[in-house]
Amino acid sequence: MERIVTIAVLIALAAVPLLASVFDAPFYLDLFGRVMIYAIAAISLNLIMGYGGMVSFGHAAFLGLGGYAVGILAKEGIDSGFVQWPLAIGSCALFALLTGLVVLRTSGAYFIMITLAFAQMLFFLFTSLAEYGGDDGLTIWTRSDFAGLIDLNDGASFYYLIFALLLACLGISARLIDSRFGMVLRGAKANERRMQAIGFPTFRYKLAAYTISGAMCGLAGALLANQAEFVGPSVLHWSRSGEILVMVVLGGMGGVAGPVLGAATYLLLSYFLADLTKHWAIIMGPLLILVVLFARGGLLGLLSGRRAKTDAP
Amino acid sequence: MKARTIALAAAFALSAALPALAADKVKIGYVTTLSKGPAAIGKQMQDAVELALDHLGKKMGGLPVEIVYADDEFDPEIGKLRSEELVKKDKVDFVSGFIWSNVLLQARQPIFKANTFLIGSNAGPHELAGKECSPWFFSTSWQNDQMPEAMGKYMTDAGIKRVYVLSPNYPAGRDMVAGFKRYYKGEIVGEILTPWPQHADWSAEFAKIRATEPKPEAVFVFYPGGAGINFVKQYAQAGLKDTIPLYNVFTTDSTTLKAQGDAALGLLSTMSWGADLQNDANKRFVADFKKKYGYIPSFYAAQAYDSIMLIASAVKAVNDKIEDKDAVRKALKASDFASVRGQVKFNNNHYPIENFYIQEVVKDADGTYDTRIKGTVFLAHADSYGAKECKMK
Amino acid sequence: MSDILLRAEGITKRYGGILACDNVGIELRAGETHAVIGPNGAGKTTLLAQLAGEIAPDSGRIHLGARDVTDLRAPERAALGLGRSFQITSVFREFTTRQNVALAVQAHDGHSFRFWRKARTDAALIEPARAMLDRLGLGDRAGVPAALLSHGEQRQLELAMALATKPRVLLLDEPMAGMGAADSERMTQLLSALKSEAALLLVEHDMDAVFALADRITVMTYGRVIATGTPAEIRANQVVRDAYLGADEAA
Amino acid sequence: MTALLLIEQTLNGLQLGVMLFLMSAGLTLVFGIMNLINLAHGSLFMVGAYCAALFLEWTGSFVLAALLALPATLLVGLIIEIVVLRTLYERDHLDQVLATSGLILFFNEALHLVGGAEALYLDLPPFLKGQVKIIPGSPYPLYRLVVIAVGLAVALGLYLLVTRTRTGMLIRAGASNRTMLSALGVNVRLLFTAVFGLGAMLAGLGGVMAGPIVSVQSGMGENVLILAFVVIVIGGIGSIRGAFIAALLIGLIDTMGRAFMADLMGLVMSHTAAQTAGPTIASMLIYLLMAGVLFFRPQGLFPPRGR
Repeated sequence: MERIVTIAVLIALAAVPLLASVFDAPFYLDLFGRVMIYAIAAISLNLIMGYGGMVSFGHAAFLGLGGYAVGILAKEGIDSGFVQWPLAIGSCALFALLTGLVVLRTSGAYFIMITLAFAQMLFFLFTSLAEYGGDDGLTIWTRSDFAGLIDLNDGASFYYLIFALLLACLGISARLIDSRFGMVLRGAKANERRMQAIGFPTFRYKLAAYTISGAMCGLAGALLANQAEFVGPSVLHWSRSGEILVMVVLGGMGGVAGPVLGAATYLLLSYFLADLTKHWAIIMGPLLILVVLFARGGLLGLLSGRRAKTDAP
Repeated sequence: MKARTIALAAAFALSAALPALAADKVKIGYVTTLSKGPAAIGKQMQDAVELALDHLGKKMGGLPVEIVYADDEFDPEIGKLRSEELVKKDKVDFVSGFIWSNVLLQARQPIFKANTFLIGSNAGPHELAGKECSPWFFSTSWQNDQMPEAMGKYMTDAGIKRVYVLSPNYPAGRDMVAGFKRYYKGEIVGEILTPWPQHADWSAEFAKIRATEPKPEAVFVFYPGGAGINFVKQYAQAGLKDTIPLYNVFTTDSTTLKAQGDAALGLLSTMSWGADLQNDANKRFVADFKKKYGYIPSFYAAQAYDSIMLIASAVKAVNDKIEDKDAVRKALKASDFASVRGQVKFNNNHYPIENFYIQEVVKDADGTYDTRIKGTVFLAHADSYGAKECKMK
Repeated sequence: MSDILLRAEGITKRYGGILACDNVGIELRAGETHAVIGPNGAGKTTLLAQLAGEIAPDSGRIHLGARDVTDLRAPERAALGLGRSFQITSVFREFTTRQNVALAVQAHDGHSFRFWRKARTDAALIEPARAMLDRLGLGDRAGVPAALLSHGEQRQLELAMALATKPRVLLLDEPMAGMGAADSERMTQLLSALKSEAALLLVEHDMDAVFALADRITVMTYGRVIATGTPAEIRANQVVRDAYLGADEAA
Repeated sequence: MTALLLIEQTLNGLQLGVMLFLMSAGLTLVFGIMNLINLAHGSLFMVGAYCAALFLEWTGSFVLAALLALPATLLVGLIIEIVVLRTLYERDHLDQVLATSGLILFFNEALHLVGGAEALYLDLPPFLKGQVKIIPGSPYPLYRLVVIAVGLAVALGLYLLVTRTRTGMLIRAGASNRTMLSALGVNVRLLFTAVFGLGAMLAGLGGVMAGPIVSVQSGMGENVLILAFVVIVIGGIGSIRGAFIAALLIGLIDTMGRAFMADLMGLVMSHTAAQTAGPTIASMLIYLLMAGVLFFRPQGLFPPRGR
C-alpha cells in the first residue's frame, strides 16, 4: 500500500508541469515545487528523527543557512550554482558537524531544546546582519547559474530539477537506512547501550548522520532560496522548524516516503483550507489531532492500516 | 524528458507571445494579513477596499472590477506564494496591499517579472525607494523614513534639547532612527535598539532612561503593532509618561488605541493622514466608513482606499486600455485622483510627496480613542532616497 | 599471571550515600567460568556495568589482559574482546533474529561508514550470523522479528549476539532470568559448551546452574566481596553460609 | 548611581523570572510526571489573559476578572486533558508534539474568533497603577512588585505542597519514577488530571498577570512557551526547584544582558558596533546559557533522582 501511494504521488508530481502547461496554470509549478522542496527538508529530518531517534527542533537552521549561502554569494556577485550549491551544502554540513559535537551529548527533550538553541542563535545572527538585509531579508536577483546546463529561470526545468533531486534524496535515504551505516543508526535509536556493548562507538555514527541530514537540508535551503529568489530570517524561525517536524510526524516515520506525504499534505491542506476560509487554522488544528488519535504512525500508518486503537501492546 | 521540457518551454513561450487581448474587467489582487496576530490591520484594509468599490460603483472607467484577496499569513514565504498565484493563476492586472516590508520585499519579484503594477498601500522599505526602485511599483503610503523625519523636525521646532531614542533592532527600526536623526538637531542622550520581535518587557530600558543624566526632555520611539501596545502600557505604568513626554511613530494608531486605553492619551505621533483631515474626499471616506463598519478608520484603511482610487484614476485615464502598460504607468504617475491625504504627487521613485502632520491621541465623547491633527510639520515632503539613489526619472 | 584475562582491583562506586561497590577485586582466568553471586542489591550488576565500561568507577583499575582499560568506554572495550549480555533482554525488537546477530557481527567487521550496499544481503554479515544461529538452535527462527520470539528464545538470541562479537571475555548478567526449568537446562548446556571459546563471568541467581557451571565463585553482599573460591570452598565457607546461602536454603 | 540601577534591574529580572516560573512549573510537572510534551501550555497562558480581558469588560473589576479567569483556565485545561491529552500519555513524544501543535492552531484561531482580530484591553485598576519609591530616586511600578510577590508566594505554596503533603509526595515520586505510582495503589488517572489542572491554572495565572503588561492577542503564548521550555530544560525536567532557579536565572540574565550588554561591549569595540552587536548577543544569551548548561550537565541542573 505504502509503495503504491508513494509511486502514485511521485507520478502525480511528475505530471504537474504537463498539466500546468495544458491548463495554462504555471502557478502550480511554484506551489508543487515548494511542496517538493519542503519534502526534501522533511526527508532529511526523517533520516535522523525517524531512523536515528534524534528529534531536531532546529532543522530550519539548515534551510536558512543553505539559503543564505546562496543569497550572500549572489549578493557578492558569484552567481555560479557550481560554487553556490556546494558551498550551501558544505556550510550546512560543517554547521551540523560542529553543533553535533555538542547536541549529541544530550538526548530526548534536552536534544530537542539544544537543537532549538543553535537554530535560534543563527536566527538572531542573520536578523542582525544588516549587510545582508537583516530582518528584511535578502533579495536574490539572479537564480543560480549552471553554465547553460539547466536554466532555473525556466519554470518547468527548475521544477524537474527539484523533482530529480527529490528522487535522489529519496533514493539516497532509502539506501542509507538499509546499509551497514543505517543499521547502526537504527540500532542506536532502539537501544544505544546495547549497541555500545556489542562494540559500536555510536556517537560518531550519529554525528555522521546528523551531518548528512544537515547537508541534505542545506540543499533544500539552496533550492528554496532560488525558488523564492529571496532569503530572510523567517526561513529559520523556530516555527518553521516546528512545521518541518510536524510534516514528518504527520506523514509517518515508518518509511522513507512518509515525509513526502507529510509535506504534501500539510502544505497543500493549509493552502487549500486558507482559500476556503481565513479561519483555516481552526479546521487544520483538530485535523492534526485526529490524525494522532486515530492513526498510529501518521498518514503512512493510516495507509497500511495501523490503527491506533487496535495496536495496543 | 528533455524533449518534453523543450515542448513545455515552447508552450510557455507561445502563451507569452500571444497578443494581449482587450480587457473586459479590471482584476486586482489585494495582499494583506487576514489571519494570525495582526489580522486586525488586514481587516481594516479589506473594509476600506470594499468601501472604495462602493464609492466607485464597482466600476473603474467603463470596466467592472474584481478584487481577489490574498492572505499572507504574516509570513513572507506565504505572501510570495500568494502573489505568485495572483499574477500567474488569477492573472490580475494590479496587485496592491502589503502591510509588512519583509513580505513586500520577498513578494515583489514575481509581480514585477509578470509586468504587473504593484501599488503598495502600507510598507515603505528604503530598498524600493533607492537603488532597487522599480517602474512597476507605486506607493500610496510613505517611505519609512518620512515619518520619523517629520517627528525629528517637529521636536526640533518644539525646542526639545535632549532626546532618548528607543527602537527595535531590525532594518525598519534602524531606518526610523536614521530618519529621525536626519531632521532632529538637538542632542540624543541615549539610544537603545531592543531585540525584535520577541522583546516584550521594557523595564530594563526604563531604568536606564531614568538613570540618564542630565535628564532627557523627551523619549522618541518606534514600536509598531503589538509591541507598541506593550510599550505604551508599560511606559505609563512606570510613571514615565507624566515625567518624560513620549513621542512616537507608528506606535499609536486606531488598531492599537483600544488596547492601549488611557495609557496612550495625549501622546504625539506624526502621520501623513488623519481621520479629521479636512478635504472632501476624506470627509466622505471617514463618514461612510464609520457608517458602514461602525469604527474609525486608521491610516491603514485610508491608504488602502487610496490605492484603489489611484488604480481607478489610471484605468479611467487610459480609457480602459489597461493592457497598455506604459500608458497606465504614465496615468498612475500623474496621480490624478482625489486622495484622502489631500494633494499628493509622486517622487521619481513613485513614493508620494505629501504633507505630514503631528497628531495627538484623544478620547471622544463616547469614550472611544482617536487621534486629532494638531498641526502640519511638512508640506509636500519628499523622501530622501529617490533623488539620491533611484535612477528612474 | 598471563592467564588472567580480566582483572579489577579496588573498584569503588558510590551513589549518593550508598556504596554500590566497595573496594571490589575480581579476576577472570583464561578458560574459566567465574560466577558472581549475592543477594539483590549486592552490587553485582553495577560491578558488571563497570567492567563493561558503561559506568566509570569512582576509584580502582580494570585490566583486560595486560592492558589497563579503566579509561576506555564500552565500545572500545568491546573492540578489545569484551562481550556482554544484559539482565533485561535487550534485543532489537524490530529487527529479525538474523539481523540482530548480523549487527553484532558487523560491529567487529571494520568500521560501519558504509552507506550504499544493503546490509540485509551482505554475505560477510549474513553467513556468520546464520552459523551462529544454527549453533544456538535458533536457525529456523532467523527470519522472525525478534519481538515475536519467546522469552527463552530471546535470551538465546541475547547470547548469540554477545558471542557473535567473538569475545575473549564474556560478561553474562543473569542469562537464566525468567526462564523455566527446561530452558534453564538448555542454557546451562550451551554455556558449558562455550568454555573453550571464551572466559565467562556470570552473574546468576540460579544456584543449580551456578554450581554446575562455575569453576570459581565470588560472593558479594552490600557492595563487598566476602569470599572467592571453588564451588566446594564456597559451599563450605561459614561466612557465606551465614550471610547468604544459609538464608537461601532456609527459604 | 550604578548600584541603584543594578538593584532596579535585579528587580526587573526577578519579575520576569517569577512570570517564567509560573509558566514553567506546570510544564515541568506535566512533562516530568506524565511524560507529556505539551506545546499547548502557551495556549493556556493566552486563555488566562483572554479570560481576564473578557471578564474585565463584563464585570468592570480587574480583581474579579482575575479571580474568575483562574477557574475558567482550569476548566479549559481540564477539558483538553480529558478530551485530547489523556489518550496521549502513553504515546510517542512526537505524536504529542503533533497533537498539541494542532491545539495551538485551534486555540489561536478560536480566541481570534471570540475576542476579535484586535488586541484586547486589559488595564490595571487605579490602586495598582502607582509607583513605589523603594529605591531612592527611581519610583518602581507597584504592579510589578505585586507580580513578584504573587510569584514568590506561589513558589512558596508549591514548595509546601510538594514537600509537606501526601499529594506532593506522590508528585515527587511520579517525577522520579513513574511506574512506582501505580504500584503504590494511587489513582493515577486522577492524579494526572489534578496535576495538569494545577499546571493549567498556573499558566493561566501567568497570563492574567502578564495581561496588563503585554498586549493580549492571539499567538501571545508562543514566545513565552519557548522560554518556558528553555527554563525547564536548564532546570532539569520534572524538578520544581530546578524550574524555579532556572526561571530566575533566565529572568536575571536576560534582563541584565539587555541592560548592560551593549555598554559592556562598548568597552572593547566602537560605540556603533556595540549598539548593534549588543542586542544581538543579548537575545542569544539565554540560548548560549542553555547550550552551555546542557554541554556540562546533559540532564539539566537539577535532574530528579532516579531517571
